[in-house]
Amino acid sequence: MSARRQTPLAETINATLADLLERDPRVLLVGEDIGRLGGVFRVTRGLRERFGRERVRDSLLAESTIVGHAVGLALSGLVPVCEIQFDGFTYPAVNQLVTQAGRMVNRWNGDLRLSLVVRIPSGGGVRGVEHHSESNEALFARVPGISVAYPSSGEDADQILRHAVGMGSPVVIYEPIRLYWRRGLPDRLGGPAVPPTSARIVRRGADVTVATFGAITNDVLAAAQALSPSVETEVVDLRWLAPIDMTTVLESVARTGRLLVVHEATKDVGIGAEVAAAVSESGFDSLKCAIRRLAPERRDYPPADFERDYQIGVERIKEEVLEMVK
Amino acid sequence: MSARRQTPLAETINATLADLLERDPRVLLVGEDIGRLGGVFRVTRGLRERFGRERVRDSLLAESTIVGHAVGLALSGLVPVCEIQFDGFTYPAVNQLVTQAGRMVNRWNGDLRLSLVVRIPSGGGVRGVEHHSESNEALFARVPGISVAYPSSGEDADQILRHAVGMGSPVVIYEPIRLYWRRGLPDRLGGPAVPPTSARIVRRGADVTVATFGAITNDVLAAAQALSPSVETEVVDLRWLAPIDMTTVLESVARTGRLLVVHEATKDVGIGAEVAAAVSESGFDSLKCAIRRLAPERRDYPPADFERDYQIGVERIKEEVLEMVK
Amino acid sequence: MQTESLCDLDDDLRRSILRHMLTARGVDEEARQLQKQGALDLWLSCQGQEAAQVGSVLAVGPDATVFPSYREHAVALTRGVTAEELVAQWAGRTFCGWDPRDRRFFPYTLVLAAQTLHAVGYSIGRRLQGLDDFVVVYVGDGATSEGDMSEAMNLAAVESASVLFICQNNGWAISKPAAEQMVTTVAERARGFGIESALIQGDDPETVHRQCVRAAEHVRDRRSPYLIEMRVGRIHGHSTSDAQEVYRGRDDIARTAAADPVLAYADRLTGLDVVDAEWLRGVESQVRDIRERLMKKYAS
Amino acid sequence: MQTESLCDLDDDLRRSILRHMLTARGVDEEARQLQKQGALDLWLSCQGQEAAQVGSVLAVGPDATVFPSYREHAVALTRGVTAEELVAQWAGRTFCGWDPRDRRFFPYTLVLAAQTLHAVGYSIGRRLQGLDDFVVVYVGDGATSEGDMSEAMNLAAVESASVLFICQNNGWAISKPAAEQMVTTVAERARGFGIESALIQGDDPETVHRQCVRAAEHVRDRRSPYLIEMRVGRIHGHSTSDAQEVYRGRDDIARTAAADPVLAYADRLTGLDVVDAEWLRGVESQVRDIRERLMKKYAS
Ligand SMILES: Cc1ncc(C[n+]2csc(CCOP(=O)(O)OP(=O)(O)O)c2C)c(N)n1
Ligand SMILES: Cc1ncc(C[n+]2csc(CCOP(=O)(O)OP(=O)(O)O)c2C)c(N)n1
Ligand SMILES: [Mg+2]
Ligand SMILES: [Mg+2]
Repeated sequence: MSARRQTPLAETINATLADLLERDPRVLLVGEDIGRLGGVFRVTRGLRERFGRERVRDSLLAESTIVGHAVGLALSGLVPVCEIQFDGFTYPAVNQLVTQAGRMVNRWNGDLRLSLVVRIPSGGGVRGVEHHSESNEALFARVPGISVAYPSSGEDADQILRHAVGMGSPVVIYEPIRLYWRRGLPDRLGGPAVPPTSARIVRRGADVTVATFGAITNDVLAAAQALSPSVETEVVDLRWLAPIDMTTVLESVARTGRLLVVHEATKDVGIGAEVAAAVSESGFDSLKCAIRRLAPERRDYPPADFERDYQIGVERIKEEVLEMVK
Repeated sequence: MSARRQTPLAETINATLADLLERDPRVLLVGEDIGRLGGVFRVTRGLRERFGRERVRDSLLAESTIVGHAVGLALSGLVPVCEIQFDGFTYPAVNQLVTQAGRMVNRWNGDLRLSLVVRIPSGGGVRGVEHHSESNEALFARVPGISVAYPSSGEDADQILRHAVGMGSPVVIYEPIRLYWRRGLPDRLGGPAVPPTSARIVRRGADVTVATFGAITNDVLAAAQALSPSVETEVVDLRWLAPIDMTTVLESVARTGRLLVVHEATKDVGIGAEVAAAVSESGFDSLKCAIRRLAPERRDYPPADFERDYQIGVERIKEEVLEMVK
Repeated sequence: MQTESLCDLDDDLRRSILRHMLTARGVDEEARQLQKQGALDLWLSCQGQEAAQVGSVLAVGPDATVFPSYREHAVALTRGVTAEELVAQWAGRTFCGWDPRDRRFFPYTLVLAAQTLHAVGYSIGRRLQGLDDFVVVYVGDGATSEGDMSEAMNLAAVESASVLFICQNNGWAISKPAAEQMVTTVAERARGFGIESALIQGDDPETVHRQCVRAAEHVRDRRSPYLIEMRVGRIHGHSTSDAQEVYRGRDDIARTAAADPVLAYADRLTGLDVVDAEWLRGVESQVRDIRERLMKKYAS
Repeated sequence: MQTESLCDLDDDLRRSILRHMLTARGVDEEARQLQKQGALDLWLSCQGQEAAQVGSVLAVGPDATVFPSYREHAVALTRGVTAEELVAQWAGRTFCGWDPRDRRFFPYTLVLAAQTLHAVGYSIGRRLQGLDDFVVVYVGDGATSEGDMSEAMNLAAVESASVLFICQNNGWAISKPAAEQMVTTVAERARGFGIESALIQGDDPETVHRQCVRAAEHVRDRRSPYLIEMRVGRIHGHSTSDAQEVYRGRDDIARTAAADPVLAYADRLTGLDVVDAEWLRGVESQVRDIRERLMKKYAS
């Protein structure tokens, strides 16, 4: 596995947020402990000192308040970038996100720009206690008025954040916790995605397409590298989960004839279901074999001692790919 | 279209609830306006008079309270059957449902029965105002600790409710609003499903399998009837959306070789995605053509004047089936 | 509970208040008719709450941005939303029939209490931008049980946001009496969060106006929130789909109808010679025109 | 703020309180050690809150069902949860290491304030079944901002549920000072909902005990809720992942450490001759045994 010395994801996001605050006086950050402390993951550290407590706001301890009052901030013309402390604590904000933020532009008959970003640290693999290892991206992906992104690298996070603040409608961005401070991730193909809302082919290969996103993308890349050259895997990092760039996926499957979807959230009614369904509808004729999904079965994220059984590792990805080309 | 004079869905549910209250002193009903008023759809009418205000409880106007305190009621050994007034007002209760009710048994290391049912009137087609025509069943279907059902007939609602109160883990039951008081629905095949958690084949046919659920099941049956005998459609009413009885679906697809999934909620990351994905994984070899999903595209449920464009009607179902057998 | 004697409103203002109340009543009546004829899908009547609504919105002035709940028809009309714009939503044509920015009257929010947090956020956002940050948010008695309402009060208190909360306590949340929704008052609850408050009768528009002027001054001068709870009557059912006879005593319904604030105020101003029969006929004819336009647009 | 002079606790009870406090302190110290060594993933220290926790749980008696938040380690241990059972969760072995029914001490709830609604529902459910309905629920200062806490207070007030709310206000929600989380007190807020309440210092276990006995009597006799807010100190960071030096003044940290309630109470009882060096050595040795068993189970 090749590995450059990269800037860790958290640092990139920190720099991007700083730049956004610097360039646009309308941007402000809101979240629990993001100011004084710099966030529980230190993603926002130093920003309060630099931009002041009015723009880097330590919110009340209430997620409905965070998103609900951010809707008001956005209505007033500002561009709030909220942080939910952990994916598992998103639920108190669901009502404000789904029935309010996500519907506001429509409620205003389209005559409104509601620029509102919600950043959510997500995913497991770091021995978190209950609720601290969740992946609930599918929850919002099904909501029409909300765009959902899940970058897996600093470069992508930077591009997606910059795009999100200018979309004029709410965007939820999931950030993989276990990549925040990790260095030495596998190399990726190519530069930033064009357009910014598209998926990205991070590895070329002729035999199988693996669609994935988030931290696990690196495991998929590692598996692909290990299988090469006997099996050449094409890896699509979806990056955006709502709407999904199915064009890139379908083009890839048209070339390879095989599709595996891998993700960290449980399988049922997840993003993998959507990708598999869409390919089974529109890419059926190019399929050489059954589509597969590799994701945890329907059960709660377990206590840390059992998370290895729950998490999809490099080995299982390799096995699954090998099964498909057999 | 044949039509018997049936008992309307709302009356059946009312009778079932009465019987449950009658037989089991632990059962109690909780919800906004369900007592004095008998519910905004009159589903619970007469029950407060009969069983008293302690057992048919007009709750506070707060959905998190309804579900949150029902968790406590269930912990104390009671069997609360909650009502959320409309699907669109479920969101304030999502935190208590997903992070609490759905995880409690696991948190108690399995040493707990948490019998808790949440009934949610759902779906459109009745010229509802904003938020009153939603279908958010996919939201809970992805949550491991929560079972989700969506009966489309009185007989099924009765069977499902009786089963749900005894499951010892939380169940969300969606009830199709527009069927509450409708009579003269298309005939169905066979009797109650065995086991109670299974899907039900409500029409036999050799050419195409249509998997569906909820009010739209009747439209699918109407379409199937209209297409017969030139095309014979097998109709699977899923009834349970989490977990889904894929065995019944796969067996049907094994016979017909074709799958169409139809539902009322928007298509993206919906139940149709799960069914399509599962068949594209496990039923690939029996497929004669691409799977199709027929469901509204990614957009908010519109104002009433536009709901006809949004809703999937009998005509579109017929067209879709015809496309598949072409 | 605070009430005061009539003293400080000039007659032009009084006539204006009555005219807006009569207009709202007329539009509400017409909307109920239209609903009966099937031209509207639903209507939530504001009858009985006109004094509270007209008195409060005139008191806060045209610059305050208003975040309504969904029953503030008299507020809307007073702010210049036309009757046609107002009912468009209930005819299933749109989610909001008027220009929210233009009227500084934001869209109705049907998910209870959600707008309270928007209102506080909006005020904070305006203040951060150095703009006028005075905001008014309406909420019902039942909606105050939702967590969002408490969160909004706490946020407003902590941020010292320039928000005037107006709770119209009409005694009912559909079929649930306010007395079973809470054991104190919303006004007391506000003080628990550190928000000054008043509980007043909402049936006399002048009392309402006076109290709201004072409350608005408090908010503007101290740049801190205030809550006014107004006791009002709900003359009709919760909505046109609701048969309140099922759960509400005949006497209570009759008493509420008899205490009609619109009739009472018309009588009062007539008795005081502030208006006369001719003036009333003039307003009546204006209202008739409005109703006719409304009917023409929707009944066809 | 109410405090009282020492008068009514007998010496056995005092020694019992001190023993539980010392035990909790020892287990907490050991857990911190284990976390440093990598045997635990995380630990949320309760140091500084032992007086509040031991005093309150002894006051309410063994029959009251307790719904904790996640920092009530001293409550847990006093209720008979073993040290090994207590830390199992933080070692990633389970979501709850003890038998919740057996100890009438329910699992920790990590989603803030969610347990407040469970507690009220549980009490209502017990009452409906004619069973003892006295319930105690613990919540932190920060968690009171969540809508669920307000909803639970309103529900408890409306249902007159037999729930004793105990808010341990340790001045911080991770890095957010309580003074920026609210402008009043939780006790005042409770009264706004119609719940009687008291604000007390939580550093003296006898004051805590006395107030909680009284509060429990109120709940049991009147069958209505009560809220006690206790001011306590948080000696360490929010958790072992938290470096409180980043956001908290040195002086404040030092002052809190100096006001250690465990040391203070040990000194006091020594000064009063309620305990002596031998007694203290006895407890020390018991605590050492507990720590050793804990270490053996987890460090291996
Ligand atoms: C979150 C939510 N839950 C339930 C409803 C259904 N509902 C609409 S109005 C209403 C009663 C509201 O009562 P109140 O706040 O007193 O206002 P009023 O209608 O009396 O003006 C209910 C339960 C809703 N709109 N939103
Ligand atoms: C709903 C929710 N949001 C955020 C968090 C993350 N979180 C855990 S503890 C904490 C601070 C809690 O402060 P407080 O209630 O005062 O309790 P303390 O930790 O001081 O005992 C936060 C923000 C959470 N656990 N749940
Ligand atoms: Mg009301
Ligand atoms: Mg605290």
